[in-house]
Amino acid sequence: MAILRFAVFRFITMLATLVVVSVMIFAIINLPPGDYLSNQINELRATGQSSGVAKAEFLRTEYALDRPLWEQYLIWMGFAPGPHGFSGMIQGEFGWSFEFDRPVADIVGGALWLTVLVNMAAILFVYMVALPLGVIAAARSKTWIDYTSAFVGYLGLATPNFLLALILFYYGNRYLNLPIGGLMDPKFEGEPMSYEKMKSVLVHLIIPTFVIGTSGAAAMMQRLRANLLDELGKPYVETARAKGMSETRMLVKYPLRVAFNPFVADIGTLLPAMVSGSVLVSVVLGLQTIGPFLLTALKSQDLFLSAFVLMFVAMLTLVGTLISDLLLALLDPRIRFGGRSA
Amino acid sequence: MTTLPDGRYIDPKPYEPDTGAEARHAELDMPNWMLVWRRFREHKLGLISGLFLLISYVMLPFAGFISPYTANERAPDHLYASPQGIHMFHEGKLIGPYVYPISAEVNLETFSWEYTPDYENPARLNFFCEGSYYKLAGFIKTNRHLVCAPEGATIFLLGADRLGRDVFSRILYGAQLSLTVGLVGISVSFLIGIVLGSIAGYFGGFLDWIINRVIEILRSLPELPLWLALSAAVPSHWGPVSVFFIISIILGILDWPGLARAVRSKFLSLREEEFVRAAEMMGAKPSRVIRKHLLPNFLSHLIASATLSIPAMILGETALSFLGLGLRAPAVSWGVMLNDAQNLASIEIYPWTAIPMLPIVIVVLAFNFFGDGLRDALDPNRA
Amino acid sequence: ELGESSFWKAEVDAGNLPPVAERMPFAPLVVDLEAKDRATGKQGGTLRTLVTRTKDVRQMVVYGYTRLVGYNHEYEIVPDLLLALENEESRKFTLRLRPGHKWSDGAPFTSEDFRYWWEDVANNEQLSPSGPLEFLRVEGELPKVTFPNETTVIYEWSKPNPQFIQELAEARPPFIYRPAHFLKPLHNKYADEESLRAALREKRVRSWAALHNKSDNLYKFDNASLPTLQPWMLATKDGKSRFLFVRNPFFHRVDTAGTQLPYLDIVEMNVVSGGLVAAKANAGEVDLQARGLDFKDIAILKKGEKQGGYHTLLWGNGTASQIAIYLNLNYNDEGWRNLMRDVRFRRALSMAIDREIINKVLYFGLADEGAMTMLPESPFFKEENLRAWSQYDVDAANALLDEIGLTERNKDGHRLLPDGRPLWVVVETAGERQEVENALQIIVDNWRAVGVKLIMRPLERDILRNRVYSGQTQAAVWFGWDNGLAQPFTPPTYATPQQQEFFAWPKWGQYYQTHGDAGEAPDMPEAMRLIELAEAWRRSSSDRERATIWQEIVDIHADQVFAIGLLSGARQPVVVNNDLMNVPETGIWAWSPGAHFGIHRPDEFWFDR
Amino acid sequence: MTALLKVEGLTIGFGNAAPVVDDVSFSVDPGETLALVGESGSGKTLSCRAALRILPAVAQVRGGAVMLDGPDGPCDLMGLTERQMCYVRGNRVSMIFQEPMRSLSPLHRIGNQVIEVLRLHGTAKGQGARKRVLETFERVGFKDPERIYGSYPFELSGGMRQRAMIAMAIVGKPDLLIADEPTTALDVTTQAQVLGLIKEIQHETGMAMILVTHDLGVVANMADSVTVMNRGRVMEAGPAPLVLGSPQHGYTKELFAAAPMIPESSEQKAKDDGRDYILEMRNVSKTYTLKGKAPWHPKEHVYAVRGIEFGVERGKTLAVVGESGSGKTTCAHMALGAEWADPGAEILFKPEKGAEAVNLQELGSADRLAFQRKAQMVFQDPYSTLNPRMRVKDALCEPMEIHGLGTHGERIERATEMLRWVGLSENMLTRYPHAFSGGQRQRLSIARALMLGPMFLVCDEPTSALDVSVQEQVLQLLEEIRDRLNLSYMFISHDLAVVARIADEVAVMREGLVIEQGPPEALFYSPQHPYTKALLAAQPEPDINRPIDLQTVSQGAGKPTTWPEAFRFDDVTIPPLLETSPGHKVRCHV
Ligand SMILES: Nc1ncnc2c1ncn2[C@@H]1O[C@H](COP(=O)(O)OP(=O)(O)OP(=O)(O)O)[C@@H](O)[C@H]1O
Ligand SMILES: Nc1ncnc2c1ncn2[C@@H]1O[C@H](COP(=O)(O)OP(=O)(O)OP(=O)(O)O)[C@@H](O)[C@H]1O
Ligand SMILES: [Mg+2]
Ligand SMILES: [Mg+2]
Ligand code: NI
Repeated sequence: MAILRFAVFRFITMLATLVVVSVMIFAIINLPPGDYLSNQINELRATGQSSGVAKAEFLRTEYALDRPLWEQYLIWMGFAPGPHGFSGMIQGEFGWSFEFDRPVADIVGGALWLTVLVNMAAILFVYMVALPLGVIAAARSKTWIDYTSAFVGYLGLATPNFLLALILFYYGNRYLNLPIGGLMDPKFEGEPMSYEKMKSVLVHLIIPTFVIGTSGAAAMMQRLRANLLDELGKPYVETARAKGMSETRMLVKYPLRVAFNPFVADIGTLLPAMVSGSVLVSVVLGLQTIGPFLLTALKSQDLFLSAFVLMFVAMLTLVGTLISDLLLALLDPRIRFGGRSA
Repeated sequence: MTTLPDGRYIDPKPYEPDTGAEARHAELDMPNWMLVWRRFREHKLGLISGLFLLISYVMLPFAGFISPYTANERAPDHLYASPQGIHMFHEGKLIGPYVYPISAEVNLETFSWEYTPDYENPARLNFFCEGSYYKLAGFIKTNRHLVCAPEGATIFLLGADRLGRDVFSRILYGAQLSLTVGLVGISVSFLIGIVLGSIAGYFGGFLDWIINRVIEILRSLPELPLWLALSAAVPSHWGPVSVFFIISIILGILDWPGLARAVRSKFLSLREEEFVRAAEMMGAKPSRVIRKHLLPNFLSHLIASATLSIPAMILGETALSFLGLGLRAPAVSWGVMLNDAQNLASIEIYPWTAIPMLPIVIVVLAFNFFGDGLRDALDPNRA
Repeated sequence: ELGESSFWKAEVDAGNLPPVAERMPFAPLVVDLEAKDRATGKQGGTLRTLVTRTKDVRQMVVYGYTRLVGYNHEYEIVPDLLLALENEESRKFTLRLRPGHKWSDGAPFTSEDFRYWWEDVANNEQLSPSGPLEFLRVEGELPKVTFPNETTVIYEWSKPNPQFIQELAEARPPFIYRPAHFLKPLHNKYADEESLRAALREKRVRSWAALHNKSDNLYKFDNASLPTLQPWMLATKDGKSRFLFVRNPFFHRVDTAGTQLPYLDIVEMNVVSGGLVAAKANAGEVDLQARGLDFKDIAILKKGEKQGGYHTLLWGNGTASQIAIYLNLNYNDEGWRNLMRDVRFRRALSMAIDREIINKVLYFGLADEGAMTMLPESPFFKEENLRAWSQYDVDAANALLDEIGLTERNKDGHRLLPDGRPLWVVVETAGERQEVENALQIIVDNWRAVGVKLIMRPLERDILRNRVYSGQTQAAVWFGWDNGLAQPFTPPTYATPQQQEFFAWPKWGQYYQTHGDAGEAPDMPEAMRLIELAEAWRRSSSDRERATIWQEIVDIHADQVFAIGLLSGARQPVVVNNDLMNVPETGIWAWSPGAHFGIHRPDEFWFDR
Repeated sequence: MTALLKVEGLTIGFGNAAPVVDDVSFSVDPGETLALVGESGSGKTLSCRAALRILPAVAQVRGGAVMLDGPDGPCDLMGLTERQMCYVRGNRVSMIFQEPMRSLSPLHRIGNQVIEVLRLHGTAKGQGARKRVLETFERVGFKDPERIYGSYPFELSGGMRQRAMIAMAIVGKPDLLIADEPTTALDVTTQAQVLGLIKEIQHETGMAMILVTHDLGVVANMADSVTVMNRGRVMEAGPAPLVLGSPQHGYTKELFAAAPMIPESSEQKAKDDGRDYILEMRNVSKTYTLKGKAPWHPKEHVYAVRGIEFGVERGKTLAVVGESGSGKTTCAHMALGAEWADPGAEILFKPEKGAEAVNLQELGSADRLAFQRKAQMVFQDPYSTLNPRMRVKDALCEPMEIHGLGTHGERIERATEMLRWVGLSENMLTRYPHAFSGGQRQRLSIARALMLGPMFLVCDEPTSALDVSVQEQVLQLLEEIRDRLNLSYMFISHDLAVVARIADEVAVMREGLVIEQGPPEALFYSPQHPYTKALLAAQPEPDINRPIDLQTVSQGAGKPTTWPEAFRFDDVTIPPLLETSPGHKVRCHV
């Protein structure tokens, strides 16, 4: 009961926070001087392509960019009507991307599922590598397996992602015939899903997953190991042993759950952190995820596109923290979110 | 074994009711840190790592002295020079440490620099010699180097980069920034993260609610556009180091929520422990409970997190330089050097330009093992 | 005796397409390949190439380079789509179309398409809020445009408009024609309201103007159903990272053997991230590639040649200077501005640069060291302009600086401004090119020798521009003139204070561009002289006259060092599949003039397999 | 008959110090019960753990063998692989740990942790297993097995956790049960019930048992043979009648002599009328809402304490006895303001005679600090109340640090003194809490409570884990400082002999209610309430010749609803507490 009420309360707070965040996002995007269309016009002129200028000017009025900032915000969020009845975010109208000259929804639509795919793969990789390795490193601390996994992990951490990607691409292509960049063989683009396409996507995912995942996996593994080592001395672990549980099974059932607490706290930010954290990686690896769109949009101040992507990430974060709080309460029954002396 | 006829056993030793007090251990009057240090000493890897880090940090002010060149000294005739070995014996004769002079030739077939050592004229290294001027420990201007290239030859232990700068010397100089400035960010983020996380987790309720909202808002606020905005806003006459300093502080300020949430959630659970309740019943103030009871029980996680943040901070700038915010010349850091190496040619043709990866890995491993040793020394249940 | 392409044969046999003879104009453009020292080829094959952004599909319009008139490989403008263009004193231009010429969907290409653009697009307030394009105005005056018959269009002004022809041959041309048959159903003047509304709903746009604009992308080239005149037409709908272009069955060029161009059936364009172009090229995954490749990639490209089955050509470069430092003559700080306006200061800084080392470091010494001026291929090139104030001479530089009065120095050895501030020049860059960074690094050392401290500051490209335009930037690094191959008919606007895009005089440029609404009026005699010259060029009616004007402009630049150029003629690596024929061994990689590959007519490239 | 488990020459040590278990041998036959008794800290627990090979990682087994008889003859457990050990543990040999709170995982439901034993060894599956667990719960004396099944450890009282541990150990019907002080936290009737159950199982399955205990009464009632340990060595070993009947070894004699007993005759203590309460509880109730149920289930409440009214007199001892889970600890916590009582309660503390009484329910922070200086608590579960990351030194000094008393040196001085008082060596100051035996930790807890020199002390089962001689020492200490410093105690215990010895007034609790209250002489010699009577009857005596009938006493007084009309109560109707004779109150209908 309490948890249900708590969930409802948290949900309402979340919506309020979202509005606050939207204001800040809008403000931050507009922080750098200039706007997309004037930049665009500058760029066209600078490269001697003045014949494109007319169209850029057309868009300015079409999307209310000539109005004051607060008005633009209200229009964007859908609190105020825009020109030609533009209805705004809250009605599912995400605006127009100047950069790509298409509705935002069209652009992000496809990228969204790829983003989810790549990040899911990375998260899966992180968990699949970090969980067992962390447990093993804790159970067999100070053995070669502990040291090797630490070394490899830190090697991954200490190599800039782009360099790592380049190295992997170059040698992967050379010796394993792995593809360079992209998320699927271009010939499958736009094709319906098929076995071949699936295969192609999987093969293309290997290196990006590795590149995005290594740092996360190494980090999680080491922290998990430290937390587990703390728990290992606790008497309840001995009770479990006395029951005749095997070491790994025992580790997984008892201390892992306690050691998991700090990670659950972060589960909420895992997805959004990967989305925004993998922006640069996606850019350099040429993944058609939402990240590169965000970066180009931000650089060119493509207002609606960047605002939408950022709102999306913000939303993920908020939903994520909500989930993580609920999970926390489930994970550890002692946790109350109430005050100190209630 | 003494067994009585009725089958029972009796200890043969004479029984004295109470032996009285034992001699007082010396340990008893040692401060806690001494006890910890004694246990830490047993963790060999941790000890070695700690020593290594100590030496590294002590060396920082003397980087200029140890390195044969200064950070931005260019050898125009030795672009992309390959690493040179130091030899002792020439044609079977011991002539002390020397190098073979190398000369460059551009190969317009492959479009790369090729170097041929001159095996005829071994050039002995000079020690405690005069080279270019640098500032020892940041203020003493001198030109004395531990070792410099002999006349007419060069000494590129780890090769030279595109501009003909010595990679080895640059790594040493780079350590000055990479090992210090980046850590400022970590400290900031840990400080804020721990304080706010503790408050939220320990007090719960309204404070928790407020801090959580702040965290949420901060986390959902995009960093990328902030950086972009920032790169326009930083005053242009600021030196690269101060820009980077500010950036890493901001990086730290933005980075704390993750840690704060971890601390908070752990404390939400820890504060329900009996020993916390006991401390409270003794009248311990919240700050004390947090410091003495909660934090030590989360220390392992914190130590691990801290060691893990270090590579992130050192490399953070490479990501930032994509946005025009990273460190930049003439400042030298490992991130800057790696940034220069981010292309295929560096990997395939001039692999030594990517060498700065090694010090990062080594330092990070050292921090990790050091942290592990510390964790171990603080662990009451340690084996 | 035109041969049917195997690519379209099935369609022709099925009756969906007319045979090739009926598809070509009555008077096709016959290309004499032998005369150009090229081999006559055969049709077929798929050419793979890479771009780095989705919106780069437009590169196919650039590479296709089918214009009303276009540059030939000798940088002369010749008719292309047009059968002929008659020019009367640069005032009256008669455009003659090829009878029987058709759009890629088979609809005839006639003067109606020109009329539609002029009357219903360029002069429609909703579609073009600011009216027809700037280049069509001569001192505010719009041309009289007439369409005497199906194949004739006449543009006429009372005063000369010398840039008209050249503009039509640009890499991004002003398409002064539109597929009227295709766009009319979207125009509120022609379409009935009912169907227009339905289309709006379907395309999810709010106004007919937006819909029209969206569909009308001759340059963006992202609409597969929009008819085109280019050699290849887009065949991928809603592509994201892979685009296929197939041969235009109605293309108007043909070789002397009677084979309709283009030779290549398909061009496959893949979008990859910028950092991976070299890796992919190295792996042999492209057939023709220059975009995304840099001089520093040459080593790695050369290395992969054998395995990848390609060779790497080194072309020249069309920018007047690979790297140029612009001291902002409109800098907001008065003390500094005055100093930078002193020509001796600019000359001194230029002379203090050791260009030889930079050349060696960046380009293996293969580029041309020297100030920013026209390239040797341009008629306005002069050896002495290249040399002017660009010989490394520390003493002379020091002497000049002393002469200005910058004799005081602080304890670091840096000179002091008259107001006591140290002489720190903050040079802002777009932070995109490592070359710039490396070069600046060397210049830091060079300038230190003359007591000037250089501080480098990388920024985002747009941020840099905005800062420069508002006078906040002290000095900036950019390329030199984009067009280092000026011809007499090239408008000199970019070389005179008429554009803010030349970073030395952003505010003067704004002043001109906004007709005095923003910016500042030029107040340096040399700048004013440049403006005069630009005006004179506009008014002049003969190429000879224009040539002398151009020459004077170039000479003034050389003397005044408005931009401190470092190097020119850097090599552009071009990766070419070993089987791909007719790609010139040497060439110039330039956006304008030349449209990158366009000037070399990629429709004439073919696979010898 | 071959011994089921035979320990021979076991020697265990830490670091390079002298061994703490020195050449210990004992053996137990199938179906037999071996009692391990001895001084607190003498190595009983370590010897038992060694048998299962779950020693602390730092402990070194320096010698000895542990032979377990199996179908294919005896084998040395020391030589088995971990995997083989997994089969032995929990299945053939199971163990009840001494500290029940810490030994249960805080994050898993009790039922889950117990049923696991069956699942692990494939003894029972699915609903069958669940049924068996519930059954065992019932047999160890849980009134509401379903509730316990779904509870988390922190929701149970100390005795309940201990019973959960017991259930976990016996549910799998092992060949050998090692029970390390299995009944320390249990009231005597529950204790009788549990011991009876174990005997029953021994009967059914021939289970052998090693019973570690300090309670000689329990030994007398349960053991077939006895091994007495002191300072790591076996002092005396042999059949129970012999060892108990005529101890030979000096230590054994001393030990048995120290066993407390309810004095045979009543000596009236003087009564003064004007009662000066240092702490008074009026109308104090506490209701818990259970966690762990799915959100859509109706909330479940536990009425831990219901309308308590009593007071602790200045300089006197109020003893609280009662059934396990009857709310004693909750009461104690509320008495120290560590837990909020339900609204309407008044808990009044009067620091000085005649001073203004303060209500703990509404205390400002400064007042609270002052109160906390004067009132201290000895916790029931000392292990979990000691911060595992704090050395004993710091833990002991902490109260003084908090209140800013003394210099560092003085604090250490006092800490050493306290340690000596409770019979520990000062060298233990640098250890961490986990490196102590159960009894030692309990003494640490006492020492810590005394550090500030409080005037009011709540002792929640302070001596439950202590052997009788140490217990005697501690009780003496408590009495001495009470008399010297006019201290007041609220003393919770299940050991009626201890209570009889120390208390000035006794309150008997059952299901959150005080059912009888009065001076010990009145209570012990003329108990009125059926439950009190049952309690007294169930007190085991350390005399092998006077065994109690576990069967009958474990029935206790039965459910309140089955009591005679006058005392009967249920959730709705509760009889009032009536004063039957001066100072003696009984909850009954008139
Ligand atoms: N980890 C440890 N490090 C050092 N000494 C330890 C450790 N664990 C136990 N000891 C010591 O070993 C001795 C034996 O402990 P053990 O737990 O076996 O005692 P016990 O007989 O069970 O006592 P109790 O009746 O108090 O529970 C004690 O003196 C204790 O201080
Ligand atoms: N945090 C809690 N949440 C829910 N129920 C609780 C909680 N703490 C105690 N209880 C319940 O309150 C009742 C009284 O518990 P308490 O600890 O006071 O018993 P006790 O008299 O000390 O028993 P014991 O002698 O076994 O220690 C028990 O039924 C217990 O399950
Ligand atoms: Mg014990
Ligand atoms: Mg209790
Ligand atoms: Ni007892």
